[in-house]
Amino acid sequence: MASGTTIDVAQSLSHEMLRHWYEQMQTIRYFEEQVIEFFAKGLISGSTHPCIGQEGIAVGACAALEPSDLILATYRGHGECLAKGADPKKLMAEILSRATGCCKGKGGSMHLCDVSHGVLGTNAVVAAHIPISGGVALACQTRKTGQVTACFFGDGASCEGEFFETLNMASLWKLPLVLVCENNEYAISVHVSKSQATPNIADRAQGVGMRNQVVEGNDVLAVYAAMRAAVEHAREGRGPTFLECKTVRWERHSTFSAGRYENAEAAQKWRKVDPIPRFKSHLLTVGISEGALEERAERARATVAAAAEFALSSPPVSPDAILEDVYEP
Amino acid sequence: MASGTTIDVAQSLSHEMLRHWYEQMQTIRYFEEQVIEFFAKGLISGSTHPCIGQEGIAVGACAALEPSDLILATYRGHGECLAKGADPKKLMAEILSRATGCCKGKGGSMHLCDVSHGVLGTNAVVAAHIPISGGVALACQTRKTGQVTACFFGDGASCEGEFFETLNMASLWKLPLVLVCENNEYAISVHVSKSQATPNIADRAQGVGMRNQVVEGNDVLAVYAAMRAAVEHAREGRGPTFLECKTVRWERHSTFSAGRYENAEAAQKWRKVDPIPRFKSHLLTVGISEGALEERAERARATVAAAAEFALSSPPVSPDAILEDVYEP
Amino acid sequence: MGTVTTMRQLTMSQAINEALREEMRRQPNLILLGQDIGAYGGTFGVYRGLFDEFGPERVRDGPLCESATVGFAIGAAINGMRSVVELEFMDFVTVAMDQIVNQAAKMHYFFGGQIKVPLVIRTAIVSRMGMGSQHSQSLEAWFIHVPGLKVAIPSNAYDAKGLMKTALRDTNPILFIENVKLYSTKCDVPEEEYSVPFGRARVMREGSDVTVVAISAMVPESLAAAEKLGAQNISVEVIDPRTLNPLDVETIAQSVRKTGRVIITHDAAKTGGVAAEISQRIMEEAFDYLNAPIVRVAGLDVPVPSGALHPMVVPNQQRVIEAVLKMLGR
Amino acid sequence: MGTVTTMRQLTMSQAINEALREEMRRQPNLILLGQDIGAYGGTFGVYRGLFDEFGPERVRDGPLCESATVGFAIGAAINGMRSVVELEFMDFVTVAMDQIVNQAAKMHYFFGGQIKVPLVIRTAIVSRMGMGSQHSQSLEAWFIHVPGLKVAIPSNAYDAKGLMKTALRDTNPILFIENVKLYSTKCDVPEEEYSVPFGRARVMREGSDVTVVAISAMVPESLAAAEKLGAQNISVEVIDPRTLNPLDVETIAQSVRKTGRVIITHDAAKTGGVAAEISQRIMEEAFDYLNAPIVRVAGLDVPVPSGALHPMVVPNQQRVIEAVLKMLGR
Ligand SMILES: Cc1ncc(C[n+]2csc(CCOP(=O)(O)OP(=O)(O)O)c2C)c(N)n1
Ligand SMILES: Cc1ncc(C[n+]2csc(CCOP(=O)(O)OP(=O)(O)O)c2C)c(N)n1
Ligand SMILES: [Mg+2]
Ligand SMILES: [Mg+2]
Repeated sequence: MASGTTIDVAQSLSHEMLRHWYEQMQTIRYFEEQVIEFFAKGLISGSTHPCIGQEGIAVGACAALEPSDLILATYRGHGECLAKGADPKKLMAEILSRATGCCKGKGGSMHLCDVSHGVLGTNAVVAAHIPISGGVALACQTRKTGQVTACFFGDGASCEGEFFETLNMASLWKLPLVLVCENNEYAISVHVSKSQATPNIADRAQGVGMRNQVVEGNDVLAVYAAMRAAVEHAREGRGPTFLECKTVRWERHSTFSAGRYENAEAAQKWRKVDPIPRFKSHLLTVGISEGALEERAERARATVAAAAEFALSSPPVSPDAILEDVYEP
Repeated sequence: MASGTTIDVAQSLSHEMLRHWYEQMQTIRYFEEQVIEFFAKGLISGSTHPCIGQEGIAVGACAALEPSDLILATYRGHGECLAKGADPKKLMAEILSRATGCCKGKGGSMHLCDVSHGVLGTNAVVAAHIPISGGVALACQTRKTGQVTACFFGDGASCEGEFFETLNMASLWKLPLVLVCENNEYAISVHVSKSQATPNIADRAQGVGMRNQVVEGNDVLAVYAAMRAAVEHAREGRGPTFLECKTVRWERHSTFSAGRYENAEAAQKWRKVDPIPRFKSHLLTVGISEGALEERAERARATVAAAAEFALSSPPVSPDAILEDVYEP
Repeated sequence: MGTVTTMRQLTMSQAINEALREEMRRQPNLILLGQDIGAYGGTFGVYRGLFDEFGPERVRDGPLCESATVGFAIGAAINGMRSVVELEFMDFVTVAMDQIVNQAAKMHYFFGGQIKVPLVIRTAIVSRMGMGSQHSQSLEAWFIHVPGLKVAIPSNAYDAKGLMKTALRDTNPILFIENVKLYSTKCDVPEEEYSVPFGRARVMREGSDVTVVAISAMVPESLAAAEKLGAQNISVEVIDPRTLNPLDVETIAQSVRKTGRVIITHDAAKTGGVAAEISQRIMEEAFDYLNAPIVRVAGLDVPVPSGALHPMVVPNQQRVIEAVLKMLGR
Repeated sequence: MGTVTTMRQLTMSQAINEALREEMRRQPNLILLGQDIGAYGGTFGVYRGLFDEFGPERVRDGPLCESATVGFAIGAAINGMRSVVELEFMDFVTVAMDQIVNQAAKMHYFFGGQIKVPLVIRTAIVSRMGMGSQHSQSLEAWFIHVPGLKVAIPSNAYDAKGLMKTALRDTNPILFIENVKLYSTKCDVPEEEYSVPFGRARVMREGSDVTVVAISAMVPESLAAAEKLGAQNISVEVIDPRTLNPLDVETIAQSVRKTGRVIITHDAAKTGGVAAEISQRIMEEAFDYLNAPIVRVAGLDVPVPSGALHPMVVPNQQRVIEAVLKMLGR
C-alpha cells in the first residue's frame, strides 16, 4: 500500500540502510519472543507487553530521528528503545531484574531508560509520559538545542485527559515534538470503536490546530516518510505533528492479560499484516537478496542470544541497591 | 447581530416570555451587584465570582430547558441557578453563610444547589463538574427519563483534561447533554490566545465528532435559539452538542482576584456588549414599552432586595450543623 | 440465630462477584463503570459473568479515562443511580483524586445534605506481583484523611462479601480496597444473605502476649506468623480492622489492655501509613496499658522495585515474627 | 561567622519572591511554570516582578491544565532545566497527583538513578479564607507517604527564603507548601545569601512544661498561645519541623525528653494527618519519657465549610491553650 511519497522515500534510501532496518525489526521481534519465553519460564515476574507486530512503527519512526534526538514511550516500548539504539544486553538484563540492567534492575520491563541514546524512559501509567515529553520538547525549544522529541503511545492513551492537555499546549507553543500514536485498535480489551466516535484519532489533533497525519503503521517505509516530514517540520521550528499509525496488536495485551478478541481468528489478525514479511517482500523487489536478508536475520538472532546470555549470567540486584536512588544525594 | 434563525426564534416568542427574560437578566444583574456590595462590606468571606455581562447566556440557555431538566455550573454560576428557577432568597442566604441557605450555609458562593429546580450544583474546581454532568446525563439516558442536562463552564475549563475526556465519552455514548462553554476570553489572567491555538474552542468538539456551534453569547436570543436546537437534538436521542458562547468578562475575575486586563479600557469592554441594553433595544423594537420594561426591572430590584433582606435577617450556621452532613446516615 | 447456615468455600474474587451480582439483581439502578469490565470481566476477573447477565448498559465498559469515569460515576450516583467504579490498580487513584476527594467525598456536605452520593470505588493493591513502582502502591492512608469517604479493606472472602453488601446499601462514597494477592484465597462463605457492618474490627486469632493489627495481605501473613510463634509458646492476637474509616479503635484497645504490646503491619510505605494513625488512636485509648512503644512492620520507604525484588520492600510473615521476638526481648 | 549580617523585615511572600529571583539570576536554566504566573504575578502575588525581569520564556504562563503543567515541568527538569511549578491552592494537587507521585517522585529510582528531577512544586494552604471545602485543604500528610519526594512547609519569611534557596539547589522533586495566611507576616531576613537546610526543626520558643510541635499557620498560633500561657507560668516549647520529609525527629525527641508532654498541631483534618506520624516517631524515640498520651490539635474531621464558618473547623491558639491546660490538669 506504499503511497507516492513512500515510494519516493524508499528510492532515496540506500540498500544498506534498508537492510539495517530489516535487521532492527528482526532484532525487536526476536527480542520480544525471547522475553515471552523468559516470562513463560518464570524468569520475569509481573508482566511484559510485547510490541510484536508493531516493529515497523518503532523502526520507521526512530530511523527518522538523529541519535541526539529524544524519545519517550510506554510499557510496550522495548521496540522503540532498541530502534533508538539502546543496548539490548542492558535492556534484557533490566527486564530480568538484574543489577547490570539499564536501570540497575529496579525498573523492569515497563521502566526502561537509556539517556546516552536519547531514551528518556518508558512509562507504566497510560498517557503520563505524554506531558512529560511535552516538557522535554519545551526544554529543547527553550535551550535551542535543535533536538526533536518523539513520544510513543497507544489508542487507549488518546482518551486520557493528559493526552489532550499536551496536544493543546504543544500546538499552542509550537513545540518540536512528534506525537506518535500507535493505534493497534485495543486498550487491553476495549476496541477503538468503543472509545472514540470518529474514524481517526488524528481528528483530535485537528481540534487543537495541530498538524496531523494518518499512516499505515505496518509499512515501515510509510512510517519513516511521515516521520521524516514531521521531524523536519519540528526541527524547522514549525511545531508539532500528530502521527496516527494504524496497526494491529499482537495476540495478547501482555503476558499477564489476555487482551480478549472476539475470536481466535481476530487474535491472529496481526499475522496477516505483519510488517516484517511485508518489508521483506519489498526488499526482495528492490533487489536485496534473500541471502543478505537471512544474514541480517541471523545477526539479529545472535544479538538477542547475546543479550539473553548476558542477562542470564548477570547478578541479581543486591538488597543494598534496593535502598539506593530514592533521592539524588 | 441577530442571525436568520435568531429572528425566526424571536418572532415565535410571546412578549410575555421576552419580558420575563428581561426580568431574569435584570434579577441576575442586581443580584450580583448586591453580592459585590455585601462582599465589599465584609459580609462574605472568601471570594465570589460575578457573572455580570454574561446574563444572556444563563437566561437564554435555561429558557430552552424544561423545569425538569438538569444543570450544573461553576463558581460563576449564580446566574444559571437563578435562571433555572432557584429561590433567590436561599441563594443569597447561602452566599452569606446563613443557616437558611440552599446548602444550609456550608457551601457558600461557589457551592450552590437546588435539586428541586434541577440545579445539581455549582463547583469550585475548574472542569470537575463536566464529567459529573456526563454522569448525570448518562443516568437520564439509562433511566430513559427524557431529561436533558446542561453543563456550564468557561474557556479556561476547556483546557483541562476532564473536559476532553467528557467530550469524548459524551460523543461516543450520544448522551442527552449540552455543554455550554462561556468563552469570556479569560481564565483569571490568561487570555484565550494564550491557552488555545485555534480560533474557536468548538473545534475541540469537532475533534471527537460532537455536534457544535459558535454563538454570540451577548445576544440572549441567539443563545436561546442555539440552545433550543441543542436541547431538541439531545431530547430526540441524537446526542450531545457543544455550544461555544462568545462573551466578555466583567471587569474582574472575582471579588478576590483582579483578573488583569491589558489596560483599564479593556476591563470595561464588557459594557460595550452588555447583553441587557442590547436585549432592551431589541424589545423596544418589537414593541414592548419602556414602561413595561421598567416595571420588570423594578420587580427584579424588589426580588433582590427581598433576598438580601431575607439573608441578612437569617441566623448564622450553628456549630452543631457544621458537624452534620459529612455522612448520610 | 436459629436458621441453618449453609457454607461453601469461595475465593475472595468469587465472593465480591457474588455480592455485586446479588445487588445488581436487587437494585435495578445499580451500574458498574470502568475499563475492561465488560466481556473481559475486569482486569483481575472479578466481574466474570456480570456483563453476560446484566448487559452493556449496566456493566458499562468505556474509554481509558479514569478521572472522567469516576466523575461519570458520581454524576450517575447523584442522579438516581448507584454506581460502582473500578480503578484497576490502586496506583491509578492518582489519576482521579480530585473526583474522589474534592467531589464525591465533600458534595454531600457542601450541598448541605441535598445531594447523596451512593458510590463504591473498587480498587486493588498489587504490591506483590513485581509490576514495578507505578503498579505496587498501597495508598489507603491518603483516604482516611478525607472526611466524607468511608474506607473498607477486607482480607478474606467472607469479609469481602459482607462488607461489599454493606457498601452497596450505603448512601455514601466508599473506597473499597481489594488485594490481588488475596483474590484467590478461599474461606467459608454462607449461601444465605449476610452483611458485615463497617466499623467493626475482627479478632482473627486470640492471643495474650502481643497484639498484631494487620491490614489486607498482612492479615494472612500475620496469622501464619502467629501460628509459628505459637509453636514457640508465644501467644499472638491478630486483629483485622476491616474498615479504616470508620475505625474500630475499641476492639483494638481492648486487646492492648490485655497484651500491653502492639505491632501494626501493612504493605504501604511506613512513613505516613495508616499504622501511625492507628498507633495514635491506641495511645489515646490505652496509653497506660502500653508496655512498649508501638512498632510498625511496613513497606520500606522506597518505591517498590519491579520484578523479583519486591519482597525486599514489602513486608511478610518473617518480618512480623522478628518484630514480635524483638518486642518480647527474645 | 565573622561577617556582618544586615537584616530587613520582609513578608513571607517577599522572601519567597527574593529566593526565586536570586536563583533565577544565578541559574539560567531555571524556569517557572503555572497559571497566572506571568504579568499577573501569581494568584497570591508571590511572583510579582519576575515576569518583567525574566520574560515569558522563563516565567511561562499557560493554559489551565495542572496535570500536564506538572508533567511539562518534570519533562523540562529531566532534560537540562530546573523547574518550579505553582499549584495555586493545595486542593488542586488532586488534579496532578499521578505526575507528582508516580512520575516525579519515583523516576529517579525506577530509572536506576539515570534521570534527575530538579523540580519544586509550590503550593499554598488556604484554610483560613472561607473559600469552601474545595479550597481549604491541608494535604501535606499525603506527601510524606511518598518516598522520593521531599516536603517543606515553612512558617515565616526567614525559613521560607532559606528553605526555598535549598530547594532550588537540590536535585530532587520537592513539594514546597506555603500558606496564604502567612504570606503577609513579617520577620527579619538577612540581606546576605543564606540557606536553611532540610531536615532541621527549629525551636521557635523554649519551654519546659509542654512541647508543642506546630506546622505552618499553627506556628504563630502556637507562639501566641505559649505567650499567653507564659503569663500563667506555664512554659511551652514550640517547635516547627520546617520540613516534614526529611523530618528532624531528634530535635523534637530531645524536647520531649525534657517536657514529657507533647501536643502536635496542624490545620489538616485530624485523622490521617501528619501529627499521627510525628507522634509515632516520638514514641519510637522517647517512649519512656512520655508522661501522657500525645495530643493532637487539628482540623475537625469534616470538610472545611465556606465563608465565616471555617474557624469552627480549623484550629487556633485558643484550642492549643485549652489542650495545654487540659494536659497539665488545670
Ligand atoms: C492510567 C492508567 N490506567 C490504566 C492502566 C492499565 N493499562 C495498562 S496498558 C492499558 C491499555 C492501554 O492501551 P493503549 O494506550 O491503546 O496502548 P497499547 O497497550 O495498546 O499499546 C491499560 C488500560 C494504566 N497502566 N494506566
Ligand atoms: C483545577 C482548578 N485550577 C485552578 C483553579 C483556580 N481558578 C478558579 S477560576 C479560574 C479561571 C477559570 O477560567 P474559565 O474556565 O474561563 O472560567 P471563568 O472564570 O472565566 O468563568 C481558575 C484558574 C480552580 N478553581 N480549579
Ligand atoms: Mg492500543
Ligand atoms: Mg473564562
